[in-house]
Order: sequence, then C-alpha cells, then structure tokens
Amino acid sequence: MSLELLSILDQDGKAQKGKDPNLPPKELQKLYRLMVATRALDDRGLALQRQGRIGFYLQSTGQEASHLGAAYALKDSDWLFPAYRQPGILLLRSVPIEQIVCEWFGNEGDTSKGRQMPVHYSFRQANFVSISSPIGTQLTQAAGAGMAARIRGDDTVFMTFCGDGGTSSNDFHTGLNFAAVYKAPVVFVCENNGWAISVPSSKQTVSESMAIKAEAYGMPGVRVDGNDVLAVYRVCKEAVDRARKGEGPTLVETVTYRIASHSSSDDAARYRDAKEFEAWKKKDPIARFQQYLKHKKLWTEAFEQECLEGAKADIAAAVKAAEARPNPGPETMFDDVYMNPTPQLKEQRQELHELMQKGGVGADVGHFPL
Amino acid sequence: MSLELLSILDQDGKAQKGKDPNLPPKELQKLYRLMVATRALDDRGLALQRQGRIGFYLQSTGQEASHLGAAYALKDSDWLFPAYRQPGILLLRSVPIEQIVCEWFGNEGDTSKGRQMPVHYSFRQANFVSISSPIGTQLTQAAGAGMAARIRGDDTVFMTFCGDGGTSSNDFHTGLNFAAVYKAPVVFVCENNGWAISVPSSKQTVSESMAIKAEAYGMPGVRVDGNDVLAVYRVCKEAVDRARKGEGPTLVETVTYRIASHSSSDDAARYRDAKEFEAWKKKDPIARFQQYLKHKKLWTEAFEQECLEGAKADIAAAVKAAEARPNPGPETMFDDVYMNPTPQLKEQRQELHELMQKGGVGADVGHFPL
Amino acid sequence: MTATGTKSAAAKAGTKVMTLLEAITDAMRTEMRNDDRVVVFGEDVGKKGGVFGATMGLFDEFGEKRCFDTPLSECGIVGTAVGMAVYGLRPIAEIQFLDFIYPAFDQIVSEAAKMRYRSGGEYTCPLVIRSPYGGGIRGGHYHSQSSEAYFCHTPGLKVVIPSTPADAKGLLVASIRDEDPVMFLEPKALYRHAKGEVPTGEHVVPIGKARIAREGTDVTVLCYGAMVPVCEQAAQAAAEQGRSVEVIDLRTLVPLDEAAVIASVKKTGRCVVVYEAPKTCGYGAELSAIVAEKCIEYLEGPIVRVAGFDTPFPYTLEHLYMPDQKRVLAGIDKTFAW
Amino acid sequence: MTATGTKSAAAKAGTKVMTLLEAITDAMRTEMRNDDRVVVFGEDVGKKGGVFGATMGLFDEFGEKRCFDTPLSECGIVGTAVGMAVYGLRPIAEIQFLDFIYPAFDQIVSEAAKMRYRSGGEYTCPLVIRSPYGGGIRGGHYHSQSSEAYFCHTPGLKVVIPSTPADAKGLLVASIRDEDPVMFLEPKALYRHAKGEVPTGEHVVPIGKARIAREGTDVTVLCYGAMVPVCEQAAQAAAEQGRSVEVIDLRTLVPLDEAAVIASVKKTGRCVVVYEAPKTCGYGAELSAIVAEKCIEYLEGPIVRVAGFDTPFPYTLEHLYMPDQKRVLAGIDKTFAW
Ligand SMILES: Cc1ncc(C[n+]2csc(CCOP(=O)(O)OP(=O)(O)O)c2C)c(N)n1
Ligand SMILES: Cc1ncc(C[n+]2csc(CCOP(=O)(O)OP(=O)(O)O)c2C)c(N)n1
Ligand SMILES: [Mg+2]
Ligand SMILES: [Mg+2]
Repeated sequence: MSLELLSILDQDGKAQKGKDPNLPPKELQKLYRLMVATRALDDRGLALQRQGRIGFYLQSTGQEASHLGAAYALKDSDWLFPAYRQPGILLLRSVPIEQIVCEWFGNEGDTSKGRQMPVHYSFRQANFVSISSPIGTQLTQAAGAGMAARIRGDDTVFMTFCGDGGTSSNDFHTGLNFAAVYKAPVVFVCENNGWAISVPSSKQTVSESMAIKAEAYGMPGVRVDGNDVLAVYRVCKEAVDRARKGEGPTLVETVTYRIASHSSSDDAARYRDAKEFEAWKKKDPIARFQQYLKHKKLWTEAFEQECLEGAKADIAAAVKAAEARPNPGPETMFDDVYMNPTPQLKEQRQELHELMQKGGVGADVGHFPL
Repeated sequence: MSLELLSILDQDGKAQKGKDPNLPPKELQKLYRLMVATRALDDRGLALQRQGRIGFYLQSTGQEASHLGAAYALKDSDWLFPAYRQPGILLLRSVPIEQIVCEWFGNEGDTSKGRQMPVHYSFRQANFVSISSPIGTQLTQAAGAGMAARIRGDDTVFMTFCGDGGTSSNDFHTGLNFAAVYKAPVVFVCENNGWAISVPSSKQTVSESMAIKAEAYGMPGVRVDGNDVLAVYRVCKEAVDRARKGEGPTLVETVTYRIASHSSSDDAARYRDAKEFEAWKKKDPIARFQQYLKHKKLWTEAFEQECLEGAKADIAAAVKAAEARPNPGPETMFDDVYMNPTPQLKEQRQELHELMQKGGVGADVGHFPL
Repeated sequence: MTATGTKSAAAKAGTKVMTLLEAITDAMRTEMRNDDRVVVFGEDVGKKGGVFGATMGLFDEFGEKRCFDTPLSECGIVGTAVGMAVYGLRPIAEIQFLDFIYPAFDQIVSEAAKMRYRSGGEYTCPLVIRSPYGGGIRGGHYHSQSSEAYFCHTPGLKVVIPSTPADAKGLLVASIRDEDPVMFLEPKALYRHAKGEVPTGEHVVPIGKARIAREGTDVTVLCYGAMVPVCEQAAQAAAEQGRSVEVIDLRTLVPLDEAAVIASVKKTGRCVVVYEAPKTCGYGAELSAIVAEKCIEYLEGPIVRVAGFDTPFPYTLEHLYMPDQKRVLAGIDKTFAW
Repeated sequence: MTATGTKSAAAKAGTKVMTLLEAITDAMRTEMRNDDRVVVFGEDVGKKGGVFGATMGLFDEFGEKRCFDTPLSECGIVGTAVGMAVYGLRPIAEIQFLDFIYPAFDQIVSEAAKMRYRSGGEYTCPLVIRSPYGGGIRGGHYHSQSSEAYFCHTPGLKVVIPSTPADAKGLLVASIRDEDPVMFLEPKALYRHAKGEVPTGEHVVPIGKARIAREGTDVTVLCYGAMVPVCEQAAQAAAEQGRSVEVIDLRTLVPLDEAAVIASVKKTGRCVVVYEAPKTCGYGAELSAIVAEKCIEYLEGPIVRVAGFDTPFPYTLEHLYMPDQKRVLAGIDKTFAW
C-alpha cells in the first residue's frame, strides 16, 4: 500500500486546478513575507554563532513552507507543542524578534531565563510550549493536552512536530496511540527532511512512508509535498478542522529536505552526497512560492526588497538590542525549580552568594561542541 | 485497509481444502498431547495457588493453540524471547516438569534460584530466555539477538511474544522497527486475547487490527485465528522460513481469548461481560483440534485418557518432588548480581550471616496480592 | 465495597477508621469533588478500580471522563499527564507498580521535573504520580522495588511517602493541590495493614514537615513509608532493653525537613538510617551525608545504615532482604559500639 | 583525522600522547581487532564517526556490520544490545549524550542489570553503554547532566568514569572484557582537554581500583571524571596555603574501592566529596555515608560535599553551577573549621 504525495504547486509555482486554496492576496503575501523573514532569521542566527557571539544555532532552511504552512492552519488560540526546527511559527505568532534573539544569548530578556541552549524557545503569549531537547516527548504531551481540552470541553486544537528521526522515538508510538484512542484534537506533523543528523530516513525505518505509520493507530495519515506551502496548509487545515469537530487526530508527513547541516555543530559534507543536496536546493520552497505569487501578480522586486530588507533590519535591530542586555543574575539559577524554593535551595543560593562575595567563583568553561 | 483473518479449521474441526499443512499423524498427536498437558499444568498451577501452596499463578487457558502452534514452527536450536503466557513451549521443548514446578515454589530446584514470581521461567537448555515482568522488553531484545545472529552469520530464528496490551509498549515500536531496519530473523507473535487485565483491546488501540501495525515498520503482518493450531502453525512456519532465508521479520497476530482471569490475583467477573466469555468458551482450541483428529481417526477415548491422565500423573509426581525441595540458602541471595560478588556484596553477605547466627532475622512477610 | 471503612462507629466525630488504601481513595474522592480539574487515570483504574483497589468507586462516581483506563504504556500515562498539567488540569497518574515506571522515566525526569525551570516559569506541571512501592507482599523481583532515590536525585520533583492512613490522605490532598510535580509513593505493604483514624472532610498535611513517630533521647532512627512501623517496633524492643529511641517519619523526602532531622540528632547524638531500597546510593545515603556534614560534632557513634542489600529484589528470600526489627536493633547497637 | 595523536614523537616507546577521546577510540579499535564479537553502534557512530568523534575510523576499518548507525531510539540501542549480549556478542552501545538515555532506562535498569540475577545466572548481559556526561561545554539544560547516581543505585550495573587518557583506554578495555553490564561514562569536558601518554598495545586498568591522583596528609578529596583536574588544581592551590591534600580519583563508582577511600580518610582525618551532579542523593552522598559509617572516629571535621546545586542544569550560568577550584577550596576550608 502506497500513499500519494499531495502537492498543489508544480516546480514552476503553477497551482493545480481545483486544488488552490485561494487564499486572499494579503494572506498570500503575509505567508511569503514570513518565509523570507524566517530564512533571514536563520541566516543571522548561524552568522552570530560563526562569529562566536552565540554558542549554538540550528537552521530550518528549506523547511519554511513545511512548518509555516502547517501552523498557518491554526487559530491563534490553538496550541503548539513544537520541535526545534519551526522558528517561523514564532514570527507567524508575532513574537517580538528581540525576545527570540534574547533566547539565543540566554540573557535576562530570554523568557526561559537563559536556562536552555539557543533555539529551545518558550512563549506562553503565543501558546508555544517550551521546546525540549529530548526527541519526541512533545508528541505525547500534545496528546495529553488534547485529552485535557476534551475533558474541559473547549475546542482548542493542538499541533505538534517531529522529524523523521522522531518517528523512532517511544513517544511517537505512545503519543499517536493515546491521541487516537481518546480522539484527541491533535495534528501530528512529521517533517521528513531526509536526515536525522547523519542517519538518512531510509535507515530510520523501512516503512513505505512516515504517513503510513498512522495505520498503526487507526488515524488518517497524509503525505504532502513539504516544499509547497499551499499544499501543506491545505492538508493541515483539513486535519485541524477534523480535530476541532471532534473527529480525532491526523498524522501529516511533510516531505522536505534539510538544506543546512544539522546544526552549527555539524558538517553534513562528512556524510551526505552533494548530488542529493543539489537536487533539493532546486526545489526551494520560497522560490516556488515566489513563482506562484508572480503568476498571481502579487510579487514585485519592490515587494521582495521590502520583505527581505524589512526582515533584516528588524533582526539587526533586535540583535543590537538583545546583545546589550545583561545575563540573568546568579540568584535566578535557584528560581523556578519549584514554585517556591525549598529550604535546601535557599541555603544553596546563600552559599553561592557568600562564595561570590569572596570572589573568584565561576571559572570559565568550554564551548559547545568541543 | 483490512487484513483477512486466516484460519484452516472451522468450528467443527474440518480443515479447509488446500490449506491443511498435512502434518504426520504422530506430530498431530504430539501437538494435541502438548495442548492437553499445558492445560493440565495450568489447572494444577492455579489449584496450588488457591491452596496457598504457591504465591501466584497465571494461566494460558484458551491460548494453547496460539503459543504451541507458533513455537512448533521453530527448530529446537531457534531461540525464544517469551512473555509469561506461553507455558506450553516448555513442554514442547521437553523441559522437565519438576523444573517448571520448582520455579513456582521458587526453591533450590528453580533454575532462577527463587528470584522471580511464579511463571517467570528461564531455561537455557531450551533456548528459552528468562521472562521479565515489564511488558514488552523482550521484543527489542529479540530484535537485537536477531541482529547478532546476522552479524555472526548463523541461521538461528528468534520468536518473541507479547499480548494486545504489549502493543502499546515502547518496545513494541522499537523492537519491530529495529528488526525491520536490520532485517533481523525474528517472528513477533502478538497474542491478542482481547484483554490486558481489565482493559479491552478496543481501548488499547483503535487500529484496524494488531497485525496492521506491521505496516508502520514495513514488514508483513498476518492475522490468524489463534484458536486454530494448524493455522497458527502454518502462518508462523512461513514467517520462520522467511526469517531464516534472510527476508526479515514478520508480525503475526493470533486472535484468541483469555478464558481465565488475568492471574490468580484478578477476578475478571468485575469487569467482563459473561456473554463474551461464554461465546469464546465454545471456541476452545483443544476441542476444535480434537474434532480434527477425530476426522482424521487419530483420536480415541483411550488416547485422550493417556494424554490427560499421563499429564496429570507427570505433574502430580513433579509437584510432589518439587514441594519436597528446600528453598535456596540465604547466601544465594548475593550470587549472580555480577559474575563475581563485589567487596560490598561479600560484606553484606557476611553481615546477614552474622545476624542470622544471632537468630531471629527474617520476619514473616505478607502475600501477593494484598 | 466502600472506601470509608466499617469501623466508623468506633471513630471520633469527623473521623473514620480507614486503612491506608482507603485513605488514599478518600483523598482522591475529596479532591475530585472539590476541583473538577482533578482527573485520575492509569492501567485498570476504571471499572476494575485499580489492581490494589485504590480507585475503587471513582469511576462510578465521576464517570469515565474523570477516571479512566489507559493503554498499557507508562510513557503515555505520564506523558499525557504532563500535557494535561501544562494545559491546566490536575492529573493524578497511577503507575500500577513502581517497578513499571521506567518506560515513563524520560517524561518524568526530562519533562515533568524540568518544565517550570526550562520555560523560565512560563509553563508548570502540577501533577501527581501515585504508585505502590516496596516489598513485603511476596511480589518478587518486579513487584517490590523501592526506587525513590532516583526521583529524589531529580531536581524539580517532590517526593512524598506516607506511613499512616491520616498522613496518606492529608499528604495526597496536599500533593494534588501542589503547583509542582509530586511523586506520591505508597507503601503497598501497609495498604491494608496500616489502619487508623482519618478526618473525613478537609484534611491537609503540609509537604515538607517530618513527624516524630516516637520520642526518645538516646538515638535517632530516620525512616519513611513501610519502614516506619518496623522502626517503631524496634524502638519498642530497644526500650525494653533500656534504650530510648526517637523515630522520625520523614513523610516527605523532597523537600526534606532537615531541621527536624538535625534537631533530633543533636538531641540524641546517635543516628540510624533505615530504608528498604538497595543500600548503595539510596535515599538513606543522603540522610547520612546531611548529618555528617551538618552535625557530626554531636555524634557519639557512627551513622549506621540499615537497608536493602545491593542485589536485585529476590522472591523466595524476601524476608531476609528487607530490613526487619532485628536488623534495625542491630543497627542501633552499632551506634553504641564506641 | 586519526585517533592516535600527533605528538607521538614526544611519547615513550609503546605509548603515544592521546586525548581522552582518542584513547577511547583506541580502546574500541583494539578490542574490535582482538575480538570479533565486539560491535559498536548508536546514533551517528557510523560514517560521521559520532557527534564527538569517538568512533572515528571504526566504520572504515570494520565496516557497517560492526560499526553502525541506528534509528533514533535509545530504547532500541540498549534493548538490542541486551539481546545481542544475551546471544553472545559484546556490544558497545553509544548514547549520544547521557541526558538522552532515559528512553532506554527500562532496558538498562529492568533488563541489563537484572538479567543474570533473575535467570539464576543462566543468561548474562556483558555489554558496555558508553555515553558522554557532564557539563563544561556550554551544552545547557539537556547536554550537560551527570546522572551517574541513578546507575550506581541499580544493583547489577558497574559504573566506570575515567579522568585520564590512559585510564580511559585501560578502563574501557576492561569494561568491554567484563562479563557484566558496564555504564562507561565519559567526561565530555575532558574529551579534548585531557591529554597524556597512553600505551598503544594491550592496556587494561582493572575495574574496582581507585587511583591516588595526588598524595597528601591533611585532607582527602574524593572525586571522579571531570572533577579530578578541578580537585587537583584546588589541591595545588591549597598546597600553596600550606595544606596537604590527597586527591583520590575513584575511577569506578561501582564497585567502589572502599578500602582506598577509607585508608586515605583514616590517614588524613578529613574528607571532602566533589561531584558535579545535583547534590541531593548524588553519588557523593554515598561516599559521605560510607565514611560516616566506617571511619567517622578518625574525622577531625565534617564531611563536606561540593556538588552541583539542586536545580536542573542551567545554560548561561553553567560556570556558577559547576563546582570549580574555588568551591573545592572553600569545601576544604570547612573541614578545618572546627
Ligand atoms: C532522545 C534523544 N536522542 C538523541 C538526541 C540527539 N539528537 C538531536 S537532533 C537528532 C536528530 C533528529 O532528527 P529528526 O528527528 O529527523 O529531526 P531533524 O533534526 O531532521 O529536524 C538527534 C539524534 C536527542 N536530542 N534526543
Ligand atoms: C510495563 C508494565 N506495566 C504494567 C504491568 C502490569 N501488567 C502485567 S500484565 C498486564 C496486562 C498485559 O496485557 P497483555 O499484553 O494483553 O497480555 P495478556 O496478559 O493478555 O497475555 C499489566 C498491565 C507490567 N507487567 N509491565
Ligand atoms: Mg530529519
Ligand atoms: Mg491480552
């Protein structure tokens, strides 16, 4: 059994008849602008890492359509249990760029108070749940939140993401099974970008596709061209609607490609064939969507400039402002372990305080990765 | 997508044309004898528990065809990574009944040295790997052993079992995926007996079947009537042959029913509909196979007597012999933690020894379950 | 079967005699009535009422929406509980035996424990994981373990272990109301053996306060859970030998009531630590270390640990594995050996 | 990149200067050449050679059959390793970061650790789980944790942590040859920082023997892994203040070389325990407890613990979280406070 790969736009950005969701021009331009801004953000993040100004970065280059198309199908009141490769959603949900950049620096402007590595965001104001490094855990949590919404009787929909590697995690199995058994309103988006660091998806699993794994849970599985923002949007919109109507979860596989190395710590050239990479570069989701906008007469050079330069300027301003902010104070290390610090934590805070008064504590440490 | 439920024998024990594996008469009688003996063993185990002579028992009543048909497809040199509801395999592999019963008593004749609850057997001589209580762990281990056999280049096949509940475990997902990716020679037998203690399989998962979960791993999945010993054998034989030829793993779902309560600690009447139970009682796998033997003129009253009374006598003798054996000595508690005891363990052994010399240490404890 | 006991005639006004198990049911029922965000789930907790009966009656009273069975996946039980807690419910997740919690270990240690911290306080995880732990019921290798130390070593978790019915109710209510994830470990050996009066209405025992189970002046015995009655018996026996033993029931392991521990040791000058988990790196090691760091100068003897041996849990020899009265007495003796 | 180092000219005959990381690769290569039952696998260990490069060159030399990538499942990495070990191989399973080991916790704690015991010795589980642990590389919350105590509290597991390149090789070879499951935890902060001469051929350091990293007479500092150089520096600084510090590198946490610990403490009369894991219930608590139980009468001061704080691991404030030379010195001071 084989699942069809759904797409709307061909490589030249022409929409297939009857499939175009016919979004209003403003919305189309908004989506494009977000994709461009996401890439600009990623470029800048990597640059800052290369300059040694932040410790780590991880790009989503080539996957802008995949995660933006998906999240665009949600209402703002819907919740996200993201993985670490969907930064565009922050822009879609209007998180101030300065807050994003503060997270990279882990400074006092970081909502996570400098506790996590770069790109592990948490934005309550955007219903964007704190990102975890351990692969897959968010999938079961999204199922649980969906169950909670059903228990409470509200109509929130939950969208959660994982990679092709994530399909092998315990939580993929568990999260999908629980969501299906309890008909939780969850859309599981598996961004199959071909690689889990150096492991190709062909060695991750020998199943026909990732989407077909939905069969194991009695839920619909859909395969969609992940570099086609309209197709991703359409498929996810259907899944979101089904979820909201109480018809249960869906697994969406977006077939895409990790254009960059896994992260700033990785060099994909060590293990990846240049040919494959070149072929995928040609399928750039932004370029394809640009063609579509051109056909629709919604794209001009000026618009492009505005999108790109606007994003760059915003990011530059944000970096400047963020970089100027101090790190969280030492005493903050003991906050948020519990709602109230235990006597032990108070004592340890005091102990550190006294040692620091004496001076010298807190030697320099190495860098990630060694 | 729906998988067919394969069967060979109808409810009256008539074999469908062209499907009968045509086993030699002796082998058919052997299989029957094993099924009868397995049930007798289970009956006796429960009785001993009810009499307070052993602490716990768990029956396989109604599932004799399912596990015996499956394991019968193996060579003796093949390995088993069992769950806890396949006692017939011990008889098939000629484990002395006294050794089995010693395990129930946890006495010095127990190969596991009284370390586990009843029915958690380990029989190296039978290539029957130590049973674990945590559900599912054996599935991944079987995959690993299969990978090892491929690395070593031998042709051992591995059969492993789980229940319908076990399909929800982390290891179900992991074990099947790894086995498929590495084409490990493993047959995964999921005995779907309708219940995981009080949870019906309809609440365990909403997938079409358990067998269809094989799709998620790119391996064949087969559904077979688990109360039809010939059908189970046939399906498993094909799977074993495929595995041995290097064609990889198979998932076999045997559709059967847990006739007894979950274990001696459980009372299924609390949660289970009598009608369902009565319907399944009529599908008794032993009665059905007996009909088949009758059609083949391989069954007589005398044969039945011989099977049943022979088994009972053997079991009675084994119980008598086993019950007379002493418990493992206190010093054995410190063995087998490591190949050689650590200094700490030696010290603790000595400490216990001294306390026992003084007398009184080792108060009486409660019973399972409270 | 009701959870409110049969000896109510003998009980004081506003209290009933309950077993520890009944007190646990009562706590959940009370909080489910109080707060409709409270839900309870796990394997077999619905119609069957749990393999030990802890959720008996809850399915009937609150329906499947608030008391439900799950698929056989501890990872799922805890992982969905995390999602529910993050989204605003107050989930109580039952793990059938603590021995089976490990498939959920990642969700507990990496997620529940760290959610508040890693999100800078934006997201919280107020859930309770209830699970029977410990030996004493001939459950053997995989139905008897005491792994509280793993959780105590995990910042972000609270760890609570009651030893009396009244505490079981009061501490469980406090745990359900707590804003942080709580491991609520139930001494299964005491489920039906511990009986006592329990307030029938509102009853909260604060997390973080130890209880002096027996006052004494010569030696302090630190213990919790099923070891408390064992230590009390040992104290009684020691009294007959002329030694006055103070038994402290810690009640909450994290956060520990260190002040109570230190005050008692300073008073008695001797300390025995009793726990049934394997000795090495058990929670009792932490207790020894605290005493050795903070009030060693008051000690008149070694700090002695009486614990499970450093082996997996045996079946047949369970009675030798678990600390009993005699072993506790021998431990007390050692502190007087100088 | 080769694993055999570049400074071989400066090295003695039969030894080469290697980093700790290179020594680990060398140990695996040596044993894979010696014994074809040895296989190594995990995420990204094949073509990429591991995210830290520990398996660099093994895929090329031994091929995909003996050095291979796995799907993204620690449960699968360890669970299949258990099956392989039971069936007769000598698997080395790499877990990319110790922080990610929890999906495998059940297979480690319930299976690998208990296989020999629960089967009465019929089945054994000789495997090595290698994993980088600890802070010091700005890996933040989930790439820095030290969870050795969980494994030390699990009977059936051995726990080994080297701190020098020579020990890394010798202990890893011993671990691979061991008949029991070994957690081999690698201080990632030292991967490239620790350099030293390592025998190029057969080199085995026995499990269970501590190393006196620096002799001293006034106070004993017990440590392991990445804390060893920190403690050595502190000892050096203390020497300048006139205090003679004995630094014991434990090398193996289970089984512990208790005799070495006790001998040193009896000699010095003071004890500081240093570890980077969260303080509560860390392995250092066990060390304190042993000293407090077995040689408290020799002590002239409290047993002081210098450890990570009881918080999850922070990113920006890592340098304050981890014990450093100054904190160790302050700990030493405390033992002299009487
Ligand atoms: C449980 C766990 N194991 C290992 C890692 C290390 N790791 C981080 S990302 C990654 C690969 C993930 O691949 P995939 O799921 O395909 O997502 P992608 O990076 O391609 O978006 C690995 C192995 C981890 N974070 N968590
Ligand atoms: C990880 C784990 N969780 C819970 C249990 C308790 N338990 C023992 S058997 C069982 C039900 C198993 O059902 P199934 O897999 O269908 O097998 P069956 O008993 O029907 O043969 C449960 C929940 C366990 N042994 N292991
Ligand atoms: Mg990927
Ligand atoms: Mg079942």
